Formats: sequence, structure tokens, C-alpha cells
Amino acid sequence: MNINMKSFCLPLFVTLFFLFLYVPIIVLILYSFNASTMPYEWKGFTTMWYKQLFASKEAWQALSNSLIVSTVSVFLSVTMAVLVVYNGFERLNRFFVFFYGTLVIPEIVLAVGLLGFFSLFSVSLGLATLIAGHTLLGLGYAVPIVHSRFCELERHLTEASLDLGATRSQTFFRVIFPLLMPSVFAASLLVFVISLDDFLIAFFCAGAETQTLPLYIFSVVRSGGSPMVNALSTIMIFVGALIVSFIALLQARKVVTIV
Amino acid sequence: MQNSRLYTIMMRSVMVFFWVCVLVMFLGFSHIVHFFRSERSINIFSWPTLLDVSYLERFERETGITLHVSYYETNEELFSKLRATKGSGYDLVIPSDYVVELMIKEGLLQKIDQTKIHAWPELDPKLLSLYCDPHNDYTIPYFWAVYGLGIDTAYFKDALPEVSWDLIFDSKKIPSSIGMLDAAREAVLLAAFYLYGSSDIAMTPEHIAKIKKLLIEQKRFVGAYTESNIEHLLLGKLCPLVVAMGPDILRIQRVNPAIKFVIPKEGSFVVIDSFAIPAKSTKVDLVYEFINFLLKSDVLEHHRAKFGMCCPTKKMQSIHDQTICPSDEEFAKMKFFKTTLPEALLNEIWIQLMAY
Amino acid sequence: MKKEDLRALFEKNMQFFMSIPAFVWIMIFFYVPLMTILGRSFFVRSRVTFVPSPSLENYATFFDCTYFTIINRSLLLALITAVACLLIAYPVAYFIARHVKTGKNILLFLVMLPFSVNMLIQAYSWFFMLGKTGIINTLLLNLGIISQPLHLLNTSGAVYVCVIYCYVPFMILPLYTALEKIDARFIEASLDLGANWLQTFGRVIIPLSLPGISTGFFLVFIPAFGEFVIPALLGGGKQMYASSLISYYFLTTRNLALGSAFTLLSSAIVLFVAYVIYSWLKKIRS
Amino acid sequence: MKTKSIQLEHVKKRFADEAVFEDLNLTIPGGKFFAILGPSGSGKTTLLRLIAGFDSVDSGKIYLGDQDITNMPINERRVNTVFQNYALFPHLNVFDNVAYGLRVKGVAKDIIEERVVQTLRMVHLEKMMYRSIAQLSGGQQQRIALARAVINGPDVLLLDEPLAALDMKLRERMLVELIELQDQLGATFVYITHDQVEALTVADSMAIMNYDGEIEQVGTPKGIYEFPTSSFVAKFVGSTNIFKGTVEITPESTSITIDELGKFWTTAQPDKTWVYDGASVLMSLRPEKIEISKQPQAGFANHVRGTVRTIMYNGSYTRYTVQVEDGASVHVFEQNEEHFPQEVIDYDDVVNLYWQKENVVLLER
Repeated sequence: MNINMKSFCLPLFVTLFFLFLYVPIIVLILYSFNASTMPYEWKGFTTMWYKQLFASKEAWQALSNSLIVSTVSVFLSVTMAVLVVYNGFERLNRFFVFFYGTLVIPEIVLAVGLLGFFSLFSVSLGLATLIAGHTLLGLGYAVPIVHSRFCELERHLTEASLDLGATRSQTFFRVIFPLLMPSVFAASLLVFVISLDDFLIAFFCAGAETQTLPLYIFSVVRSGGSPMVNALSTIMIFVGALIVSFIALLQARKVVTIV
Repeated sequence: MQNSRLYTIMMRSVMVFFWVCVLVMFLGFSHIVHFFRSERSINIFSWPTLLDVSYLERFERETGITLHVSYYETNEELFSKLRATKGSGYDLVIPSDYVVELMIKEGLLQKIDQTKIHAWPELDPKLLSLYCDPHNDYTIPYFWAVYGLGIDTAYFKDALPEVSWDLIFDSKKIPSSIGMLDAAREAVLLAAFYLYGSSDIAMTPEHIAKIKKLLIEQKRFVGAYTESNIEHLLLGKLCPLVVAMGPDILRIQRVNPAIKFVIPKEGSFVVIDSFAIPAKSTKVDLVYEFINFLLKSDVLEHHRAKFGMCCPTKKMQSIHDQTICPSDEEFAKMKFFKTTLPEALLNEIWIQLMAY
Repeated sequence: MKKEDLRALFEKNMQFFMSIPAFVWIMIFFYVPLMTILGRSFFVRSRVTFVPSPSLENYATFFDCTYFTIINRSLLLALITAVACLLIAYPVAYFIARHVKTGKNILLFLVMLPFSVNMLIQAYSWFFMLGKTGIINTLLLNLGIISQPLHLLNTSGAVYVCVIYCYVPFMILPLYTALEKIDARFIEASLDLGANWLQTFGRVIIPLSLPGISTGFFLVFIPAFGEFVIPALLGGGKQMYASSLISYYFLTTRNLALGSAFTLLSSAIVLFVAYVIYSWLKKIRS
Repeated sequence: MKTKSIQLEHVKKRFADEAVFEDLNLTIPGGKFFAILGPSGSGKTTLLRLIAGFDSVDSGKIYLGDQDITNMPINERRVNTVFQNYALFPHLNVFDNVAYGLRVKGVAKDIIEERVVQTLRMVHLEKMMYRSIAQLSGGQQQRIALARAVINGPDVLLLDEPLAALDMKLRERMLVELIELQDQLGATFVYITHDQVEALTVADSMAIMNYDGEIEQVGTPKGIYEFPTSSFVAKFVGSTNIFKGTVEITPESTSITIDELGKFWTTAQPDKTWVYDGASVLMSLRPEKIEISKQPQAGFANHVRGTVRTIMYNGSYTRYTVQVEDGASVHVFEQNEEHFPQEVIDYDDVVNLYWQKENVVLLER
């Protein structure tokens, strides 16, 4: 009996699971083409919401804020991560546990701590404070990834290069960086997605003026939502799919291992 | 050998200090921007739904004064920010009446010169000499609005019930599910007003206990505690009845005429947002220029049409939509959200309600 | 200290100079804020003298059943989500790891895809599923199971479903890696020794996949406890969870002292509960 | 090609808890093949890393020729290293790996091209010019690592157990190639190994290091093998029999009485001050210096009888363990000269052991 149970029930369960996973997203995408202003009845196909989305100044402002914050914090966190892994490896190795703190503590504590810290020193909330928070988040992910890749490297590569007469910076650019490149790329992609998607730190540390994409979506969805957000979500779903498939591709070719 | 170790430590601490300074510069960047703001500029701190950006640009074009507008979501945020900077950093704020009282007590505002306000004589007398600023030394009334009930008449078809606060507090009369305010102060004072006819009374522990019981009983019927999401509740047919401010219901009425705004017969609450100038602001005359611009009748009319709030000047009274901006005698029955309970107690009641 | 000595010293410590920014950043934006939370929660600034003096006054306010119901509610949410995710994810991970021969990566990719979408959007998509005129209601109405639309939105049920929906991928990945690592020979050995399929599953497969189970459990448990977005969007503001109370203190009432105290208290409790479960799982494993 | 010697004076090096070198003094002759032999953990790799500059000394000086390179940065020392696991750059192909040293110094492209081809021909790998590192075998990778180091024309080439990962046959061939390369280049080769066969075959002179990081003995391979200065060296280089005994010196002869084993003659050893009448010393006797036979032999100064306990046939020689009266066992090597030897020695046979008195070495410790 149990043989056919396994061969029948399990696949059924898995298909149900994938339905459960994908129906909400498909519905969301469908309703982005719904003509009615209120997302309740289906009034025919239209793409006006996409036009409205591209016309809305607020959406573009939120997107540009998000992109600025994400790119700057990716650049800062990955550069600092590579620097600390390459330069600090010999003597500061035992301090690397410092960086794992941000992963253990719940994110709300991080966000709240930052807000308390900024209000203590009366730092005005804005792009700078948001970048500070996201770079901190980024470091928490980038350092472990780059560090694990650096440990895999042959221990003597740096010494071999120095031994052959290269200066420390030549060693870095000719040997270490090319070898770290895949993990640096994976770390940047991951930090970029995390910073783009982050809500908690943005919610607490962004202040009222700077609205990032998640904050914009949150404020619209909180007041009942609008098809424009559906349109925006559809675009973000496809962009997300591109990024994940890209990472999957990298992983398939054993260039990068995150999971 | 020993001193080279000392030098290394010194050198390293200089390095650490260098990076800390870079960080402080990075964070203080926005402050520095404040310094370099041109002389002819004022910093405004206001509600997001009070000033229309296109009119601000028009003002900048006409007068050459650059405006730096930042927004707050709750009065508490405005009050705590102003208190943190001891009344500096902003040149014009637009607080609601109950916060004005607190600000004056803490000395965060400076006196205003009524003669500088051209539209002063046209201001509606009922908005002047409020409880929070009897002689209008510190504030100039701007827009105001009234709380009430948003009713989906389609749900009740023709059997429209008699409009009173029983509809949201008396378990026998409450329809299937209602939308309730999600702010501690408004909900608690509304409940006090329903129970004792006024929220302006000395609150004894029994009062508070009864208020708590009333709110907790009401929770069974509440579809959602929200003020920003009432559009979804009404149009999505989730709740036939919501507690809201007049302007919000007016906006929904444009989409679905069946939704009406009604002020309960027992009276209701009114919130008046008024201009005030922080204590340490040095650009008072520029601020007066901006206030005069905002109080011009055409600018007032545009903002009234866009946000649906009620205007402060008598002349505009006539073009008001009577349902959301009550006439003078009805206004007399209106109550204010005066602080009769310490804030800590308000929060405690609210958290207990939410935890329930 | 002559000029070139200084130069030589700087040269020697160049490595230190280049590796310090990351540490400074972590110190200033992680450890110092943590200290401010600690400081704020333990030190009370007396209204009069503004001299901070250590006192447990902030924590005292929380020894009251309302705050514990809030924390319990979050703990319950975290626990139920973790267990539900485990029950849903385990068969799927098992199927992909052991039954699918070709196309494993594609299935994994399909599992990961929704995860790449922002959690806000995942929550928003459930508006359309649970609304009065949403998919579920229309489906049930058409099938005649119900006469008039159910009230699904703005309920704690909606919050549970959506949190489970968002956190399932976190559980599948560690389970998948753990299940895939199990050597086929162990299963063959167990069957060879006469155990039937169910016994093999119970005695070999589950114990060997326990590391994956505990990793997955904590990847879901701790974040689910701190969940703030989904209750705010789908809970209708009716029930406060731990994070909503924290945000209430910090953003609405601006009471940073109580907020910090509650943040520490709830984090301590969730980490303690996590530790208890972790050691219980470890005991099973050994 | 100027030949530079390496001088280490009073070098002290400590790692966290244990001291590797307390007071190391060593002179490595220039232009020669110098081997450093020692058990693993004797600090020979640390010695190499000090010369290459990977680690810095706590105190003491290191000279290359007459230049003090103690605190000179790694890349400025005219010293190149061949690592035990080669450390070839995985992302560069063979050509780029070998050319790396010249490229970083900014040598012109065409000169690099020519030098690389010439060096690869030297290690017989010119066909592999554009292969990726992963495609090379262990031996080939080792030769590329060698080429990469040698192309820079260093004064000193450090080799850290370079043949450890290779099989026996390949290792022998590489040893020969290394010796030829050293003759051709004339640079000072410093060869680190724990394998005595490698050291003995390849070195012009060598140093033996013990577990405490001290240099037991420096000398030619023959000098060290035939005349070790301590039981550690004797046992570490080749295998030997060590016996404790007391010395008896008479005007015409010197002898040593091993407890319960009897009296044996040795040659006079005037240079060893600690050899005096009645001194208790150690006697080292190489197994291959002992003649083993069932029939009595004549013409040998020392003789002892014993029974054969174990026999290990090793192809080119056979190794016997003979137990003498008082229980001490003696190892004897006997070259298998003929396919069918007249005398076949079997287990539990009673045999005679003979050796000349010149083949004995007295040791102090």
C-alpha cells in the first residue's frame, strides 16, 4: 500500500504546494491589468496602470531613493568587506566573529537601535542614515561570503605573489581580487536585493522625507492598495526572477556557492 | 623596542579616529546642508495632506523665498522633534490644537504679531481664542475638520438608522462590522464623551475602567482599527460604517455617492490645525509673508478643493460643504481632544485594548 | 619621530588602516546602538535633574499580563509558523531531494522565485485572495459551499496564512540540503535489514535530516517572532504583536525608554525559547 | 652569476606560546645546493619563511651576501620560493604564471615572451605554454612552480619539500633535474625536506635540525652520515645501532666495554675531548658495516654471536635483526649480491657478527 501512497500522494501534495505558492502571485499580476480603480471586480483588460505608474512622480522618487541607497550601500559594504578580509586576515582573524552579530539579532532590534542612536545624537533621518543601516546589513552578509571564499583560496597565494616581487597592491589586484570576484559579485547581488527589499530599517530610519520603494508600497497598501502597486509589483517580480535565475545560473556553473 | 610599540598604538588610534571622523562627516552631511541654505529660505514642518506642492513652487517663484518642507505623520512626532531641538531647526510648524497647549507650556513657540497677518480680520471668530491659546498670542488658525461617521447607505438600503454614537458603541445597534479610529487619544476621548457627555472632566479610576470596558466590548464588532484604510473598508464592502474625518469621507463620496458623512446628534470632535512659529526661528517676517500667501482666498479655495478641509475665514464659510463643515451653532456643540488624561495612561489603555 | 620613521610606521600599519573601516562601521552602527538600547532601558532620567540613574522602572511596567499576552501572541505565531512550515516543507523538500532525478535545479528555482519577491508584495497579494470579493470567496460561492462571502481579511487567520506563505522557502532550503546529503546506502541498509518504508523513514531519514530541521526551524522561528509588516497589513490593526508594540513605542508615542526595554525583553525571551527548543532538538539528535 | 651566501646570526623567533628558535646561527654557502633536514615540527619551514621574509624575526640578523635583509619586505628580496603545494595562480594559465614575476617588475613584453619560452624549455614544458593549471599533472605543476621562481634569476632559491606530493619514480627524476638546474644557474639552492634520501642525494652540504629547532650538525652528506656528532643525527640520517658503554684507553689501544655484551676495539679518537679512560659514551654502528655469517670469519677486530629473529627482504638488500646474549638486538643490512648465495640465513639460526674497529663512531649524547 505504501508504495503507491508515496508515488501518488507526494506528487499531489507537491503540486498543491506549488499552487499555494504561485496562485497569489498570478492573481496579483492579473489584477495589475484590471480596469476598475477598486481592486474588487474585474472590469476588463487595460495597461493604464502601467502608464500611470510611469507617470507618477512619487513612484519614481521612491525608486530613485531606493536605487541610490542600494547601490551606495552595496558599494560600501562589499568594498569594506573585501578590504577587511584581505588585509585583516592574518592578525584580526579572531575578530571576524564580530560581523556575525547582525545575523543573530532580530532585525527589528537593529532598526530600533539605529533609530535610538540617531535620535540620541540628533542626527536628522534621511538618505545618509538609511545608507548607514543598509551598509550595516550588507556587511553582515558580505563579510561571511567573501571570508569563506578567501579561506578556500590556497593559503600561500598572497605569499607566492609577494615572493615573486609583487607589491601588496599588485598582489591584490592581480591575484586576490580576480579570485574573489565571483564571491564579491554574489555578495553585491545579495546585498542589493536585501537593501532593495528591506522594510524595517527603512521604516524606522528613513524619516518622513525619504521614501524608499518598500515604504511607498507599504503606505499605499496600508490605505487599501491600488492597481498601480500591482503594476509595480509585477515589474519587481520579473526583476527579482531575473536576479534569482542569474544567481542560480552562477551556482549551476559552480562559480559561486551561497546555499 | 618599547617606544615603537607605543608609536604603533598611537598610529593605530589616529587611524581609527580618522575613520570615525569620516563617518561623523557622512552622518552630519544633512546638517551641514542646513547651514548653507540661503538666507531667504524657511524650513517648514507640516502634515503631508495640508500643503499642495505646486502652490509651494508658485510661492517660491513669486517671492524668491526657497521652501524646505519636511513632513510628520503624528503630532507626537512633531512635538518630540521640536522638544529635542528646543524649538530650533524649523521656522513654521502647523500643529493640531491639543499639541499647541503642550508646546506653549514647554516654551517652544514664540509670540506672533497679529497686525502682520493681512487676513486676520476675516478669520472666523469661532476659531479664535481657543482653549489652548485664549489670546491667540502664539497661533493663527488654518484648516480644521470634524470627526463623524461614514455610512454606506447602500448597505442600510432605506432603513437608515438614527445617527448617533450608539451606532458604534451600543452592542445592540452596531451593524455587522465597523471601522474604528486607530489612535489612542481620539478613541479614548470619544468613548469618554459617549459615556459622560464630555471628555473635559476629571478622570477617576472608575471612569477609566468603564472606558476600557466599553472599548473592549466594542472590539468584537470592529472590522479594522484604521484611519488611512477607510476607503478600502467602505468600497470593499468590508464595513458599512466607519469613524472618520469629514474630508476623507468626502473624497470617497466622489467615487461612490452612496457613502455619506454624518455628524452624530450628540455632537462630535473638531481638530483645528494652526500656524505657529518655533521659539528659536529668526526668519519671522519671511514666515508672515508665507502665511499671508496661504491665507489668500484663491489659495485657500484651491487647498479646500484638493484636501476637502474647512477654511478659517468667514467669507469662505458660504462655499463650504455644510455636511462636513458644520455651521456656527453646531460648531458650538463640538468638543476638542483636550489632554485630560496623562499620555502614559492613554497609551496603557490603548495597549491593553490591543493586547486583548 | 622623524618624518620617514612616521612614513615607515604608516606603511607598516597600512594593512591595519585598510581593514579598520569595516570594524568602525560595525562598532558605531551595531554595537553602540545596542548599548544605547541597553542604556535607555536600564537608566531612567529623572524629570527634574535629568541625571540618569540605573533602575528597573522601565521593566517593571512590563510585569503585567497585557504585555505577556502580546509576547505570547508573537511566540505562538512564531511557533505555529515554524511547525506549519516544517510540515509543509518536509514532504516537498523530500520529494525534490529524493524523488526528482532530472530538473532538481528547476524545481528549487521555482521554490526560490517567490522568495525573491519583496515580502510586502507577497502580503499584498493575499489582499486579493482573502478579500470579500477575493479569489477564495468567489470560488467558494461559485461552488455553493458558502451562501455569502466570509470575513477573511483583517483577521489573525489571514496573518498566520500569509506568514507561513512568506517563510516556507526559508525552511525548504536547509531541509533540501540535509535530505540530499543522506547517503542512499543508509536507506538501502535499513531496508535490507527488514525495516519497511515507514520504519526506514522514521528511524533513518528523519534523524539524519535533523540538522536541516533545526536550521530551518530557526531560520523561520526568530524572524517570524519579529514579524511586523504582515500583522500591520493583514491584521486590521486589531491585535498587537511584539514588533507592532515596539513600533508603537518608538514611532507613535516616541517613548524610547519603554520601547528599548520592551525590545530587549522580547528579544531575550525569544532567544531563550529558541535556545530551549535548540537544546531539546539536540537531545533528540544525540 | 654572483653567488650569495646566507647568514643567520642569533636569530630568535617565538610563535604565541612556544619558542621556535632560541639562538639560531647558520651559514649557508653561496652558489651551492644546501639541504636542511629535520623531523616535521623542527622549525625548518619557519627557517625558510624567515629567509623568504614571510615571517619576521623577533631578534637577530639575516644577511644575504653582505646585505642585511632582516627587515627587507618580501618582494624586494632577491629570494624566490617554490612552495610545497606549488601555490600556482589558479586563474592564470601556464604562460601568465611563469611570466608573473617579470610582469610585476614591468619587464618589456617581448623580453618576457623570450625568457618564458627559454625557462619552459629548461623544465621541458614548452609545449604546455597556454594550458590552464588544472590540466597539469602533479609533476608538471611542480616544474611550472620551479620555472616561475627561477625565471626571476634569484640569488637564492628556497624549496619547501617540493617533491613531497610526487611518486617515487618521478621524485628521483626531479632530483636529478634539480641538481642540473642548480649547476646551470649557479644560484644558492636551499632545500627543505624531512626525507633523508632526497637530502643526501641532492645536497652539496646540509644541516640537521632537531625537535627543539637547534642545528645538530652542519656538513657534507658523507661527513654527516659517516661521522654523526650525536645519536639524534645518527638515528635520523639512515638507521644505526646505538650501544651504551664505558671507554678503556691503553697506550696502544682504545676499547669500549658494552654492558653484558663484552669488550670491543675502536680507533683512538684524540679530537673528542670527552673520550677519556672510564668515560661512559654511546657507540654508533651502522648495520651495513656489520658482516653476518654462520661460518666463522677471520680478519675482523670485533666479533659477537647471536640468533636471527626477523628477516626483511628488501630487493637490493636484506635486513636482519639479530638478538645477542643479553637481549639487545642488532640490525644488520646485507647486500644481495648473487641470485643464489652460498650461505642462506634463516630464522633462529645462530650467526656471527663481525665489524672493523674503524667503522665505529663514539658519541657523547
